[in-house]
Amino acid sequence: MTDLVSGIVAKYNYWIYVILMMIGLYAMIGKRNLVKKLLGMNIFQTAIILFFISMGVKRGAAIPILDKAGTLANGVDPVQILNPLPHVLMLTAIVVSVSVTGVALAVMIRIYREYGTLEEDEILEKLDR
Amino acid sequence: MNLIRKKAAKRKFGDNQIIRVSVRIMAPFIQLFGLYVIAHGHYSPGGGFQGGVVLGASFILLSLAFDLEKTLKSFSESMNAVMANIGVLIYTGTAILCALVGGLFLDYAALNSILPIGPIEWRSLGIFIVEIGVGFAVMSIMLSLYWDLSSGGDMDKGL
Amino acid sequence: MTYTHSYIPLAAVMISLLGTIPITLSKRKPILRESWTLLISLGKFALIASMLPSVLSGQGFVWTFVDVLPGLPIAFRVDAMGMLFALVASFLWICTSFFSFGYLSKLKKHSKTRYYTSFSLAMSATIGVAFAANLLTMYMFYEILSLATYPLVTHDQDCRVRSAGRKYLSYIVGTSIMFALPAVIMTYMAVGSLDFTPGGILTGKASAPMLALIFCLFIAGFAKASIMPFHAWIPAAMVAPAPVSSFLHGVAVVKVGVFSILRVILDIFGPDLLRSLDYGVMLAYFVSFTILVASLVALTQDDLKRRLAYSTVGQLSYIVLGVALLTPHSTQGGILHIVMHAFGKITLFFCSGCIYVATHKRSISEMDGLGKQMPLTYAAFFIGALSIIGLPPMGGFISKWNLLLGTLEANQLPILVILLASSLLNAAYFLPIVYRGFFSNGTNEHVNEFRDVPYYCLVPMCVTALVSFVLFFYHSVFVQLAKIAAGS
Amino acid sequence: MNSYSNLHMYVMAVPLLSAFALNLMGRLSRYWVLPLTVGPLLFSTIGSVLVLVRVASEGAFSYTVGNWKPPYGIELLVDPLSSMMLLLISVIALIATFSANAWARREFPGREHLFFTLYLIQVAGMMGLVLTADAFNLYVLLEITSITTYGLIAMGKGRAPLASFNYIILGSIGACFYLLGVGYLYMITGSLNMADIARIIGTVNHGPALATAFAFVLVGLCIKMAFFPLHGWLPNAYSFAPTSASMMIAPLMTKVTIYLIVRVILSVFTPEYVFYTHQAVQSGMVWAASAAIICASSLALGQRELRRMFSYIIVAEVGYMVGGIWLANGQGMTGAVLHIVNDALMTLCLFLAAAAMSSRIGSLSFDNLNGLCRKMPLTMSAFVLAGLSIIGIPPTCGFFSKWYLLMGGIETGHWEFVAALLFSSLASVALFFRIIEFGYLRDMEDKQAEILFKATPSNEAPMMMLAPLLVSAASLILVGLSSGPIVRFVRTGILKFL
Repeated sequence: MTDLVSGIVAKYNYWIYVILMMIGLYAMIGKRNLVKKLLGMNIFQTAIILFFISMGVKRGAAIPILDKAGTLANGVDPVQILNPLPHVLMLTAIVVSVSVTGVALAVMIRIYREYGTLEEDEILEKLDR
Repeated sequence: MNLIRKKAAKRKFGDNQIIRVSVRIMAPFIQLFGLYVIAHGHYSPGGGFQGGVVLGASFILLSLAFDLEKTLKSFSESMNAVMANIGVLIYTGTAILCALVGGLFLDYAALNSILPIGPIEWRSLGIFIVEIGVGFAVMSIMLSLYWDLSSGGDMDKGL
Repeated sequence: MTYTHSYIPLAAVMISLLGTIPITLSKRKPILRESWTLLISLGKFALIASMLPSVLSGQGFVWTFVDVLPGLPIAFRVDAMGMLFALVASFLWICTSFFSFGYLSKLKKHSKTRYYTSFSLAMSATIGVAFAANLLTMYMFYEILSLATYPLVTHDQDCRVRSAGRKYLSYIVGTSIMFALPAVIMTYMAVGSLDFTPGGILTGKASAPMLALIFCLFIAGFAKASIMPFHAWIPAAMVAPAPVSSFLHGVAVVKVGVFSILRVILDIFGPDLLRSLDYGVMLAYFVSFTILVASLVALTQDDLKRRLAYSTVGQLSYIVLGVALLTPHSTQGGILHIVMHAFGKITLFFCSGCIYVATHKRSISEMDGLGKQMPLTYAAFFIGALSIIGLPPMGGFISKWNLLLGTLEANQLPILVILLASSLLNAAYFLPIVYRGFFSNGTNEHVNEFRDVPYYCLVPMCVTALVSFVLFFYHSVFVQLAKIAAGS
Repeated sequence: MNSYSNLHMYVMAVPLLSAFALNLMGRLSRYWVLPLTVGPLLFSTIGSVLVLVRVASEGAFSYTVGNWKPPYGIELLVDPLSSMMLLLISVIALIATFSANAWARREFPGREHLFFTLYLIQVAGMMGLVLTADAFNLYVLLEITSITTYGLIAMGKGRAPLASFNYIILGSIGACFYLLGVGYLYMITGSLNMADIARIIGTVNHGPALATAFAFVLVGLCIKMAFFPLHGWLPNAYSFAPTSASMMIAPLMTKVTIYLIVRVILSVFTPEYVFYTHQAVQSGMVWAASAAIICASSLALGQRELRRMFSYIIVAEVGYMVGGIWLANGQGMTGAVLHIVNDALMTLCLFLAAAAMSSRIGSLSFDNLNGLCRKMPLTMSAFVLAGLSIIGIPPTCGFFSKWYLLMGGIETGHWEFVAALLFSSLASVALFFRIIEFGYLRDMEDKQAEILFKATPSNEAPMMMLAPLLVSAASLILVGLSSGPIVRFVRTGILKFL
């Protein structure tokens, strides 16, 4: 039992991302409102971003922006530098997610104009008619 | 109750002297900061994307404080689209230019053969040029996203 | 047989394929269109006939295109068996073209351009099968033939035709995709090549169960040979106009099916392998079932074309039976039967066409006494029927004689009995038609053969009937080709 | 360093540049649209032919963007497979452009330049996808192509925005799953370069982390490629998309994703891991593919509208290729890769034919097709040819890939896959001959014919739609007859892995 708890606590970052991801996935699939679906998608993407970021964390380390004089004098200490790559990747992933959200919102506007609602059930009802 | 609601509906949202004045004062500084972020992107935190967002945010703030029509008067939609295209053309163009003058794609050092200021300097300068392009594009796209969504796709009235 | 590279086989196949272009382009000028058809059919026959002397002297031709699959080119090869089939098919195409001119214009049929184009295409595919040098090429033209004949079968475009067309396609294309294609692929995987080689290529390349599977798939896959239970498409396809039925379902399509099976037996499996596995005799018994049942069913048909169709089903199995017995005479007889049956059956179909043109009647029971009004047609019918039954002095006798000799050679007396019984049945379903035509009193007095039937229809009918008769005396070319093909 | 070595980059960048140039110039006059779409794509086509020639003569080569050495820099890989895909994409985009131009003029009058901006970005994105050798770049480019596709589909009328929204949701799930898989790979290997990942995977223990990574990547890409149970978005998206967009999206999007899965298997996870470490997964995928083929073909039989029917055919064809890949032998893989090319061309021909028909008769529901063969013989001939290719009749190209797939199935003893392929062929016979029956054997009502065909001198579609259709139909036979050389070329790229 303690093993389980300590396992959960030690890897809390992953648990958080899994929980967030499941919330997002549930919203995308289970919710009938298109806006909620979109929000679910954003939560889902945020979870993945968190996953990457937490992967790149190193305790006591900072971003690799070097002070020229200091580096020349003392050299580089790898312990104090964290890998910036996951963060940079996530910057790109954020851009992607923003563009997807933008397109989705624009599409949603068109859906709203077409059907006058964003509730999937009502849209389907109108389609049947 | 009804009366208040009607009054509120008549009055445009954000039609407030304090907001207008303060936004008008703040906007140039925000834009300056955006430019700063863009200009420093190639050797310190920041860059075209972040700076572009800040620049875009300043315009969005303007259109929030006033209304879309007014913003569009000073910065028209077609102007915005042209900016976006030019931004993209700047950075893809730089990339292709590198290849055209005999280097690899995005290999700014190759641009040295156009203007010999040294390959290391060109690497720095190349990133800067690209960041400018990115900044333009991101700013315009943020703005047009906002305009498009806030007007419900009609582009004539704002919030 | 030695082979030299030549473009003539390619030209012989392509002439009617490219010929579809001028035919289509001249769709507003019927005379020009029909002249093109005639010109192309004559050209095709000339090209094929030009290769005959050297094939007879043991000199074949090949033409090879690039490998489309590793070790598997699209290639043509003219050997004796292919030559024999191509010669018959291209000659009969000329006759059928004439017949079509008369038949279509007399009955005022629509979409003639589509008709001639499809016909030309089907002819290309037929010659393609005849000259194919490997299974892949043969399969390709086999499929093209199925598709090219679909518009011909469904020419009349009504509801009845639609369902017949569906049946036609599902039998022919369905079986070739379901059975023949896997068989071809398995053969290729076992051997690494699909070239037709006298004596077969599968010997020692696959296990016995595998061979059994491949053999069954091949026999089932070539449903155009209409071995029961894959025969039902022929009666269905009789909704087609008469020239289509005569040529495609008397000669081209069905013979292509049989020809494919012969190729598989002789050049893929090889007589020796089949003999050692006893598949030949098994197949012979299997098809003799078809021979008997088809003849019996033919007896019950009142529609003349359907009766002819069931007769075709039975006769095709003669050919397969002959080759399956794997003796020199039977093989020779089977191959010769391609020729003899073609001339006999096309005559019969032409006759049914002429009767339809004159009277618009299909049922035999309505044709009482018609022989007096249409003596020429009925005489031709009589000759054709005798040839199919296999009585002298008609060509059919030659092949049947060889077949019977073959059964004796193979020591298969039951099959001899079956063949004789089937001949009796043939007589039983053909001769009453002639008898009723001449000796009953009917209601067809107003019909006049020479007034109601165009000469374009009568002449080809008489020509094929005449050839059926003449073949009894002058058949040396075909016998020689069959002998070379049978490898004796 | 010669001018040759950047060629594939120009192939990719020129459509991208001209997309934005078009966006600028198209505002001025719509006469810019045609030259600015055809020109760059023509350039790309010629360029990718040259790249192909180079790969054929000199072998595969890799390219580092910005001269940063891999694994730190971004690497592009030009091998036989990717150069072939490059050519395929540019050729199909070029052929489709003509017809798309004619259609865009009808569907979005005055907004053609916006449409073609997205169109060209998508083409460039797909070219990037097939070239990249970096797992994360693959994600970005996948999203670029997807986002443009969402946009193109949403430009349609009626239900199109709704279909596009569903596609956005499912497509994002797919992309996020892929990204998650890449995250796990990055955790295991600390690298994003495909070759580097493959090298490091070979040296570390295959733990559950690797399996998780593979599962995420696989599911993600399966959603994107519409593999059967995950295909829900495709039929609506493709059948409600604007005609001008569907003729480029439908042939290419799924096929490029299948190329990606081939690439991921060959260059990232290595075939040994994917096929031999978890054998149950391998044969399970073949079973799933067989089920996909059978179900999708049956579903196609139930459709009453032409483009919907095509959509389900695409889903079935995805099953062909996935099954072929997971047969895990040379024949199956060859068949799958060859089928990418063939299926793209067949689908192009089908959708161009649908566009040409639609230009005259409007709705493509089956009742509307009566007597069409008589009115539009050329269009229908091309359509029939595409149908024959889907059925798999030689010498059209569909036969040859089916041949390899069947051979692979027989060789590995996956008879269920063989049966599924044959079933699907038969189903296609029924599908296409049903339409031919409508077209040939029934007559159009006179009233309808008068309305639809009165005003024009010729009954056929305009030349801008007819010519590309005929070219694509001819290419089916040409590619079929030259499949020998194509396979030899492709195999140099795959066989070293198998």
